[in-house]
Amino acid sequence: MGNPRSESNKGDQVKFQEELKDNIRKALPELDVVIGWCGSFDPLHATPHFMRREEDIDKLEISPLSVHNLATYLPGLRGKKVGIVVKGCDSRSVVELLQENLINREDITIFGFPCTGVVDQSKIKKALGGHTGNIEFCDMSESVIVIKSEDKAYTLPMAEMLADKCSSCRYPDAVISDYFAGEKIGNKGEEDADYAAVETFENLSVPERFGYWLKEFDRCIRCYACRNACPLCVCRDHCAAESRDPHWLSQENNVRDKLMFQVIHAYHLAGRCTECGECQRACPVDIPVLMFKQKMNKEIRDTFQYEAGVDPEATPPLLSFKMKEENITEKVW
Amino acid sequence: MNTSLNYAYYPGCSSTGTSIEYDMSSRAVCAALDIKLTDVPDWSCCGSTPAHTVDHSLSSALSARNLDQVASMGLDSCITPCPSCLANLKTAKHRMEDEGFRDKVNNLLDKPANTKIETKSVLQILVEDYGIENIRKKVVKPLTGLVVGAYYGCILNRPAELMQFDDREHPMAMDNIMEALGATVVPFPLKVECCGASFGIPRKDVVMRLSGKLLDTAKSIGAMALVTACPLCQMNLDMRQDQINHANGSHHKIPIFYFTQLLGLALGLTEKELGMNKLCVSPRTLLDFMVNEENIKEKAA
Amino acid sequence: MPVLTGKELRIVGFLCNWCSYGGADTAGIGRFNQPTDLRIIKVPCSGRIDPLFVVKALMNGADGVLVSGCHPRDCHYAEGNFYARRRLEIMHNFLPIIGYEPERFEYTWVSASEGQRWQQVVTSFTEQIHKLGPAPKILGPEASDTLSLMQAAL
Amino acid sequence: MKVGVFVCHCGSNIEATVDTAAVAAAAREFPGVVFATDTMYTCSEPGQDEIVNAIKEHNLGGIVVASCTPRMHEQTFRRTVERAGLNKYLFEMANIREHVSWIGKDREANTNKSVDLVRMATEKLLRNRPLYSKKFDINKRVLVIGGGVAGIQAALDCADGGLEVVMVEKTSTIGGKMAKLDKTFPTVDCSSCILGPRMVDVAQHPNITLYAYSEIEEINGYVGNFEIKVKKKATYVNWDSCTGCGICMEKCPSKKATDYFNEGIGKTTAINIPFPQAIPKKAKIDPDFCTKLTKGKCGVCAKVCPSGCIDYEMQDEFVTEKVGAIVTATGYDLFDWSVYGEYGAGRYPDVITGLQYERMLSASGPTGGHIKRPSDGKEPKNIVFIQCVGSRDKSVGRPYCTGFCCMYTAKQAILTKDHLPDSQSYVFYMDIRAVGKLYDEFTRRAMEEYDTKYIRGRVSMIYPKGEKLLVRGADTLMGSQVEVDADLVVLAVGAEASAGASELAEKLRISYDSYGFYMEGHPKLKPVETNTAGVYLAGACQGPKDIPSSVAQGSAAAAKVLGLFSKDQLESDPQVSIVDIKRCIGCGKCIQTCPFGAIKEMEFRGMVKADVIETICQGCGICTSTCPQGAIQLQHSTDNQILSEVNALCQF
Repeated sequence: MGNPRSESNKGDQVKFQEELKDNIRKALPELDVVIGWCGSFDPLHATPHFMRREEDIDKLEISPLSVHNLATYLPGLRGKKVGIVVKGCDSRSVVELLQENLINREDITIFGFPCTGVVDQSKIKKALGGHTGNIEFCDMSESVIVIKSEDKAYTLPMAEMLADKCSSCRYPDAVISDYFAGEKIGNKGEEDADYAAVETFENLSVPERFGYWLKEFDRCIRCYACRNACPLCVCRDHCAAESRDPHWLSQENNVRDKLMFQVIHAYHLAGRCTECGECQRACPVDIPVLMFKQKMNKEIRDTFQYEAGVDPEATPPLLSFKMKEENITEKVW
Repeated sequence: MNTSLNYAYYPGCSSTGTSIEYDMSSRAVCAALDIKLTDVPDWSCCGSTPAHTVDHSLSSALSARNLDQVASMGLDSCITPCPSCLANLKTAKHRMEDEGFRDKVNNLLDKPANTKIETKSVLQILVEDYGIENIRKKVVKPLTGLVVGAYYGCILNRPAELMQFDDREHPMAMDNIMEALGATVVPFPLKVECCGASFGIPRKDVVMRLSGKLLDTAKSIGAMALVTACPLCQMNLDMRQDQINHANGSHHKIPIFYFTQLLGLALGLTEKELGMNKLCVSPRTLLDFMVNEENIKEKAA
Repeated sequence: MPVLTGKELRIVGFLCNWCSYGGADTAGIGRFNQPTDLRIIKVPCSGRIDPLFVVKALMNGADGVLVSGCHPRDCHYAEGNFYARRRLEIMHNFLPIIGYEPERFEYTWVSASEGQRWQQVVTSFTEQIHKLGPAPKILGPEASDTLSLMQAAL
Repeated sequence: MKVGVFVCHCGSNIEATVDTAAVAAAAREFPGVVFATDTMYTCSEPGQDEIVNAIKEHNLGGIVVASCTPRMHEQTFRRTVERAGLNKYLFEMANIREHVSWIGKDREANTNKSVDLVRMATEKLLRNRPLYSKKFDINKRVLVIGGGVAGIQAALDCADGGLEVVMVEKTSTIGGKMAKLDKTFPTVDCSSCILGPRMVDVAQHPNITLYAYSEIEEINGYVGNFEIKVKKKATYVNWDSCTGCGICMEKCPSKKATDYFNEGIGKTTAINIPFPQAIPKKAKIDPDFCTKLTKGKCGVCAKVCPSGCIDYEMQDEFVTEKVGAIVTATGYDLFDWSVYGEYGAGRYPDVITGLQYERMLSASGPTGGHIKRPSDGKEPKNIVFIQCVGSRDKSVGRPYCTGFCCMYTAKQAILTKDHLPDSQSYVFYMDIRAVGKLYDEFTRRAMEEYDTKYIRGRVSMIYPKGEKLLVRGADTLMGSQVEVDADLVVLAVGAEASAGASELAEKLRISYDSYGFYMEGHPKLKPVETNTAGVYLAGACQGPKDIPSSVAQGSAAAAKVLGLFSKDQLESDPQVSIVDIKRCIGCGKCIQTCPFGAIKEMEFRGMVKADVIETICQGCGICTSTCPQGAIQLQHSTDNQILSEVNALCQF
């Protein structure tokens, strides 16, 4: 994890959580709803929490289980006065939605807090031997997660259970907020982006890379959870994946169309994706679909020195141009 | 100014004979300007001898061998006073860009030819690397009163694509140097004309006609002397001046200097170091005249 | 028709109507011989070319894709090729992650008067694709169909 | 849709390297195709009739013709299918001539490729929809850019035809290059005597608005409705009150200004009227040389001007004009001959250009019609003309023939003898290109009656020899070297596109070749049209031309404009984008990227949606490739149509 937690951190967490609740209490009378997280069906999971009344606020829980990017709900609530609790990464999605005029700034109240990372449930599941039924107890400190499941106790190192995006997180604090509870950790810019994983993968041979994806996508069930979880897949019911006009993809069960869809997804997110990782988190068969988007972002950064989700006023690079492109060297024949 | 100019030096075969004064003065001038020259070890003929009309690969192999010698010195560039050598060294490098030709050359060599070494003329590095303004600063004995024309000959900067130096029709490198040395430079209209050197042996009459025209023109524009940068040009105009006069019924007595000789003079080097005594048309009167002019000027000041 | 085995590979070209399609015509009028692999799809402007068409072509079995538009500043629609340049460049650089050599896809600019340039572009691009050889083809519903073939090829 | 396919032999143009019968046979197997045949000349009348008959007989819903490029005959065949009662967009072409039969001789590969192209066209056709044009009003005014002889001709013809004309000229007078000429070939009649009255007509014509000393800043819009922003450059003289009396010129103390009109032969005053017959006859100040403007001192002209029209504070001014068509007549400029080191690269004052010589010959020129050496003002005796300077010379990047230099050199040789009977002219030439009525006879006269010595060969060197110039060249007919002691050397410098031609082309959205000359719509059949509707070409901007050709093209362009404006309304191209309102999510990315502002936001049941303004949309399709969900589709090039083409090609 990129942001070392001190032992006093847990106390802080309680403190900023109270501060956050106070903030929401102050703002709620003016709002239709505030979205946060609360406990779920078992102690190891959280769930999105829609707060409409004052008493709902008490149930708000911020923890490494607050994995969901709640910005995904915003376009659907357009026209309502909405409050939203955001991690640093979630806030970048809000910025993107604002940039694309898909939500109105005056309708949105943003509650930020210093995020120290969220867990990757797939990693925990793996550590628990592949099944996560009957979780009886879960407690988290800065360094470990203690889980009791079916009479067995597990003590897992937190650092190893964090989502990959958190270990290389550059935006722990919300980049845009109306209220910020707690102390800011400090954000870093696009030049610090770490694409080591992409680069390692690109060092594989051409057939290795191609074969890798064929194998990975072989188990894709075309459920489109990746798309539905994506806060920037704003086409919703009109996704090119399921349309006949334009007819980009067939509805057949073939690996070609599965792969093609991921390229479409990555390209449609070019210059927009904030790498919140929801697509990969949502994938029920654990296909590493985030890599395509990371590669796209790497190219966008290298070519245009641009990063999505930082400035609501910016124009995304593929919707603009320069007469002379400094970083594009065209082929000479 | 680059304070550490350091070059491999390829003298070429004329420097040991007909143009020994060019070699002497080039070395002397470079020493006086703190330009370090290191002779290419065990250098041999560049191949611009009749070889190049008979066998291109042999001619280029000769050049390639010398370029390899330069590489063995750990240097990546080499200079030579002689335009003919320069042209052949450059031509060899250019021809060897073709893979088939390079293979032919490599067959004649003991090891694969080096194709990276850059070559330049002494004139070019003085103008481009050392700089005329820096030369101007070093002048101790200006060439006061000397009216001179600069004659470049036909191969010093042509073909332009190959030689990559100065203007192919209107070079000014030597004109500018002479001006910096305090001489009065008269534009020499025939500065890139042929002196007839390639016909030097079989058709002397051509040389008489072409070189004669150069001398006639020099006289008509009032040049007291010509400066050259080519051993062949210099030889035709200087050594053959008597023959030309004889053939054309003219009475020229125009000293033909290497530009390095006059440059050396202005830098304060001795006539002996510069090989002034090697010239066929004696420059004595002219040299004395310049000294005299300088004295008059100093007195007036 | 199936590609002529041993002779041709499948190369798809997307050409803008105003410059490059005209340039290809000019090359034809000038009888400038070219390899026969390329099949040209005419689009109004290079800005009309969704880079996903390129991927679609590759995934459907093309061995190479060539895009050509008007030279920068000469776009009939003023700005189309400027957008195209950004989008196609990004897609060009993206391709390796999927497992396509980026050289399978090039974009360039050829004006309606540049018949000779067109001939040169087609010739050297075709050579480039032949040097790479056929692209992997995705066959059948299951990955194993393709993978076993790839294995055999390796 | 039942599809019919016609595979054209084009005589032997296609048939020689494509088995058209086999292509037709293969096409019969394609889904949708119910009829396929090969025909000798599909574009001929019987060929077209065959299509019409097949449509009726087989009840065809769409046609594919595999023949030449659609740039050649798409319009032809669209009319054919329309004649048979189909919508003209239910037609596709497969280009098996320019893209197949003409570029390779391998019959097997060509046939194979042709089948692919026909399948592609068929697949696209199956997704074509009937499209219908909209009518829109047009503005029957025409803009003529450039006031040379071609522009003048176009403007006068249009104006006489009843159109309002706006003429924009870069310099302070119209007349162009022709106004600088002394005489014209082959009649040797006085140039300004024939051009002058035409210039006056422009000034006096009630239908013509002239903006001299002005440039095109910006062009927006489309055929029928262009909006032009004209920059009126500051002249520092109020032209409304300037009478052209010329007192300012007489009194101006700054007499060293570059005389552009006289091609730098001689100098002029900082405030000047370029020549006595200038139209408009108004003074302007050259700010580079006016000491009032450069140093703040002087002000003489303001003092002497009887109508008080000097304004040193004048700024550039912009005006907007609305027109429906544009004639471009920007002419040519001379090649920069200073790249020729062997001619002295400009070092020798007595080596001049033909146009400079022309000014010298002109009675109203700086020497009053006397031929004088620029160096010493002496009368020359031996005059050498060198042709093809910057023409037919690959080494300087000008491989084309300028075409009129042979003729003007002959004219100048003749005039030289008239001016200086004791003189001797020499002409170094490569070939004599005297194609035209009375042209060859004219060059013969120069040789035979005026004793001009024509030497076939190039000049290798010019160098000064005393006061003279020694010109050395080859006489390739004699196989010998020639040396001429010349007093004056006149270079027949070739033409290139006028300075700024490419920038203007970008504003007009028309194409130009690598030399900057504008591309005509078709080299044979559309010589004055461009590929941009409503923009026409006249004169040397399209390629070097002599006066008669320029005038002819000026008239031709005018005829095209008059033809275009003979209707009150034009039909819009229906190949525009449309928005599928259900799919649009109102993100506005298409609005952001449309270069024409053709998409606007609209409100639909409380939601924001995109909406295309059909008459503004130019059909580029940037919006379609921008919209992620494919909600905005360029008709006739929809995603599905292009995808079907991709699929047709990549199914094996």
